[in-house]
Amino acid sequence: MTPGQRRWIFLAGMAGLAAFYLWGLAGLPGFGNYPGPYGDILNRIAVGQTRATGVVSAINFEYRGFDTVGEEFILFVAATGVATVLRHLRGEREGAASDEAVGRDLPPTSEAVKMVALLLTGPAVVMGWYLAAHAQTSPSGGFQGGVVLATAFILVYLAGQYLTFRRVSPVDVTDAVEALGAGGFAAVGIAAVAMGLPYLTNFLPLGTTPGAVTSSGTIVLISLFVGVEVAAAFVLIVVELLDQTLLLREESR
Amino acid sequence: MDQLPVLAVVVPLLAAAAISALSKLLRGRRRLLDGAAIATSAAVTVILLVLLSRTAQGDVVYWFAGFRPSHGIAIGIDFAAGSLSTGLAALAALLVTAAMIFSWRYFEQVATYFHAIMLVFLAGMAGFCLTGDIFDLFVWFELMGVAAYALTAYRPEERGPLQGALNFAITNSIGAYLSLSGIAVIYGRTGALNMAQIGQDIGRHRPDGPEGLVVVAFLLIIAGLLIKSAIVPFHFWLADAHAVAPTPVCVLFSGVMVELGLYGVARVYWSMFGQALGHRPVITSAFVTLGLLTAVVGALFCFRERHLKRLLAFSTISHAGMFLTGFALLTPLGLAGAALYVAGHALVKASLFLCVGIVLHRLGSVNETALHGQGRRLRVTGVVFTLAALGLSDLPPFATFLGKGWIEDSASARGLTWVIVVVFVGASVLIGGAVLRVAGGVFYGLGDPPGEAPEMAREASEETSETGQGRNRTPRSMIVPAAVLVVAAIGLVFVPHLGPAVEAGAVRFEDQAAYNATVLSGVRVAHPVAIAPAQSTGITVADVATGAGSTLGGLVLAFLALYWRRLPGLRRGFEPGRGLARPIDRFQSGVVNDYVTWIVIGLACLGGALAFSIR
Amino acid sequence: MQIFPFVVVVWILAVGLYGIVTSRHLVHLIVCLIVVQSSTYVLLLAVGYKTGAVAPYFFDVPLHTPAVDPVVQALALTDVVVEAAVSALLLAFAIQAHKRFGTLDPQELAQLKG
Amino acid sequence: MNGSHVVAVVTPHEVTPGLMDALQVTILVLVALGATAVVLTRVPARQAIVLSVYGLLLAILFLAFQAPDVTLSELTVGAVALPILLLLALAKIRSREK
Repeated sequence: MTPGQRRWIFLAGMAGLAAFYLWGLAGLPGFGNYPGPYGDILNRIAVGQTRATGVVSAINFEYRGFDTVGEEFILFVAATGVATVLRHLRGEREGAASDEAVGRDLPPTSEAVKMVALLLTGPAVVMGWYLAAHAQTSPSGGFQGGVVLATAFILVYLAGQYLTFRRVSPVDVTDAVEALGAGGFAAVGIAAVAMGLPYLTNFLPLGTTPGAVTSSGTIVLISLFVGVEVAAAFVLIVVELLDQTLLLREESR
Repeated sequence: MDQLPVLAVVVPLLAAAAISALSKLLRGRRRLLDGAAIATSAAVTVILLVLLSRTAQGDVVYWFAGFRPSHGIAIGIDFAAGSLSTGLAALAALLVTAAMIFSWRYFEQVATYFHAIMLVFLAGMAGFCLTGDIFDLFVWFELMGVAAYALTAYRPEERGPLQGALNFAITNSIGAYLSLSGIAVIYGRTGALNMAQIGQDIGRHRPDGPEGLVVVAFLLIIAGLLIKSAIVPFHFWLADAHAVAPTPVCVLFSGVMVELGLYGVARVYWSMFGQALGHRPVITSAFVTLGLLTAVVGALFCFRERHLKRLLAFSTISHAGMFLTGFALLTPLGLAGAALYVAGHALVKASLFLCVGIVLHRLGSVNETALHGQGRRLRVTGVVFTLAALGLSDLPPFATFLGKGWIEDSASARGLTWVIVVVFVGASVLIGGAVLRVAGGVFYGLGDPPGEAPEMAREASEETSETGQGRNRTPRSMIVPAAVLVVAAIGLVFVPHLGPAVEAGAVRFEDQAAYNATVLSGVRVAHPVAIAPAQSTGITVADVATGAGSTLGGLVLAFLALYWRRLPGLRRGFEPGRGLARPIDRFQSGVVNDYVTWIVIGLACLGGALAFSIR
Repeated sequence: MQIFPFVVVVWILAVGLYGIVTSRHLVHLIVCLIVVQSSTYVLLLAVGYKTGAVAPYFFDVPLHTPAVDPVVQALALTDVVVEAAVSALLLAFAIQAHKRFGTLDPQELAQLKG
Repeated sequence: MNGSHVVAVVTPHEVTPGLMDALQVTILVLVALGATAVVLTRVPARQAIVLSVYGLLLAILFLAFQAPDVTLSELTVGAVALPILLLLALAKIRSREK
């Protein structure tokens, strides 16, 4: 197909598909009229059952926790895939001498950027950890916390502290940490199986006050593992994308 | 409490994480981790087989974190392991084990990542088979998909095209998002994610037929599954992905991943939409049409192909069409036939791919023309390949002939016997002709090298060995799995009480009321009700005749293809199948934009057909 | 207002697919895939919305306050992670394809295949 | 930065339903336009920035849909992490084009 033909064939098909899709959507109860029952029931019982005040986290880490196990491994396998694809690429490049000049003309990071980035690192770490540890109370959780935590590492890079970055996140350790984060979550579930309970049963004491930091049993634990996994996966992906540039910058110093 | 269903998914996940975490620590002892991965996958096979033996009396239902449904409303996620779903998961685990044993000597410098990703892939497939929750199904579907994309691009010494992996990932991701849209639509209507609960909700009798919303949700959800199962016109990615993926991975793509997509269609239909859509004749006619079209297109492309991996990939497309036809008959015997056919096909197709892997390992090529007569040294491989090729052309007593025979027998219930028999035999003759031509030409040097299609030659010669060059002997870890799988494909037919057991599983799979009761109320239904009268699962003369006839036709066709130029009185310039070159280039363009356009067109047509005939 | 959010959902899907079909650059195509996926978030959250209800957090509002559906939000969260993972993997493929062939145009890549 | 404060800002007790409707419609229109803009921006580096804005619009929409959790992850992923990944990938590609 030529691009022109393709465009018109697509538009014809898409018009049909869109009409079909809208015909189906018109059968919904209408915006603003969620019919229930699933969400309404959970809104009613979740706080009492899990002592978590954030129902979304209770669902992600407890009622539908098994979805989250799968989701963590999606991230795990994607990060592993990125690493294999790009590391292989790098292996090939090491022999190619002509490519070496590529990174030399990268502009050096300005002092101001370094300063701001360094100043932001601390808050980013604190906030990432806070978000991961407060899944049960507020709209947060391991996922968002993990991403914020990962940005802390990226900020270190922005600050030009490449050597620190290497020390903070050697790729090998990140690999292992990522695996531990994903595996740790699955293992928390297995612990319940070892006790003869169904997988992912919340076997830790729930505490008495809804919304307290130590409440909600395994929810916090799982959220922290998710945070670790997500942070490590993101750092891994970014490091793999950056690594070539970083190596070259180091050489040119 | 039966913990087996969850172990089948969590054990490979934990093993993958552990292997990945330990890989740097045990850098020097790679074999330890390889062995651990193979052991894990073998253990999962055993777990699933034990679970399979427990499903005869009804689905084994498992509620995560113990959140059982109350008053028919599920608040947690469940696994509902039935005979067919567990059997398919066990088949996946078996093939993963075989592929990993094969790759023991196959990759020279394989990192442990390969095994970690394979184990995650296995977990995704097992979770997809066992789950009873529609969103959970999507999660495992995506996990399976992402692992498959990563495996496709995994190729240490690859120099060939990479866009096969990109086309695969892009088309399948679009499919997954369409499925998710469908899930959101049906959730917005029912407020439920458990498949049994949704089925019960939308299945309540409505005098004026199903709502439009139900039809739309059904089509959107199966869109992703149809793309995964490579049904025409959503099939383009498959051959591209097979051409790039490492051979052990192709075993899984062709052997189970495509079939899992079809299993998903059947699962979604029989546990959610069956009652609501009322098993209308239009469902049968629409999906039988798609299935037969796919069978014909796949077989024609297969016969034309010279690139061995793509050739086998097109045969998979053709078979996927036949499996879809079996499901679309909406009879117990049709589904049972499709299930047995899937099992038999997976075993012989896996064996064929492993043999192609050996050829690539020893001879460094997958181009049929270049390989002509080169395989004579590979005597054992030649025998295994020929046996598997005969199995693929449905020779009795390979399990394939019986599975196909059941589907054909069952077609009488819908008055489609002739159409289906003709197309099935035709497709099998073409596929058998193609693989037997390869067997005769490559391994025994019969006839002349097939005519060269220049563009294919270029492509196939780019395919370099995934392993070191110039191997002098075939490692036992490569040929033994291939031989075992082929023997298993014969042995399957002789399993005692196989027919009644598979049909009972199919009856149970198709009894939506019993499924609902088992999942939502924990009731074990001893005697599920068959949707259509049960038919005999015995081996009839007709089954044997069509099976043997297909093989005979395939042999004749292979002979013609090999000796075409030596036959007197024929037009010299004419090559069989040459007329297909242009349509292949036109449609199988390798341009992902085209593929997505076809997806949209296909969905619009299918949607229009369903909308106008159901409402 | 009853159907308008769903019209937007279909629009986003259609625009995203249009972008994919007409794309001449793989990175652009991957971004269009992200747009296609974003239609699923909007759809999910739209079907779970209840007029006049609060977010499903009972930290500072009393229990039994009408709240919107938390389930779709949990699903959308999962969806966001999937998006990030798939996009990262696709970008890695694109980088490798560019390294091999020096182009990111799907049509040129297909021609290289032969 | 306790998230529950974020919730309080848009609880319907403080916003009249009509205003809420108007707010949602406005943002929906902006999101639709944003999606179109992302697709029609054919220069990838510029597109990464437009995608970031689109992520921001989606985040606001999710807030108006009473989904603070999703807002937060859309902000971190859609508006920040993904555009960064895109720019990194483009940098890597461009470094090779030179």
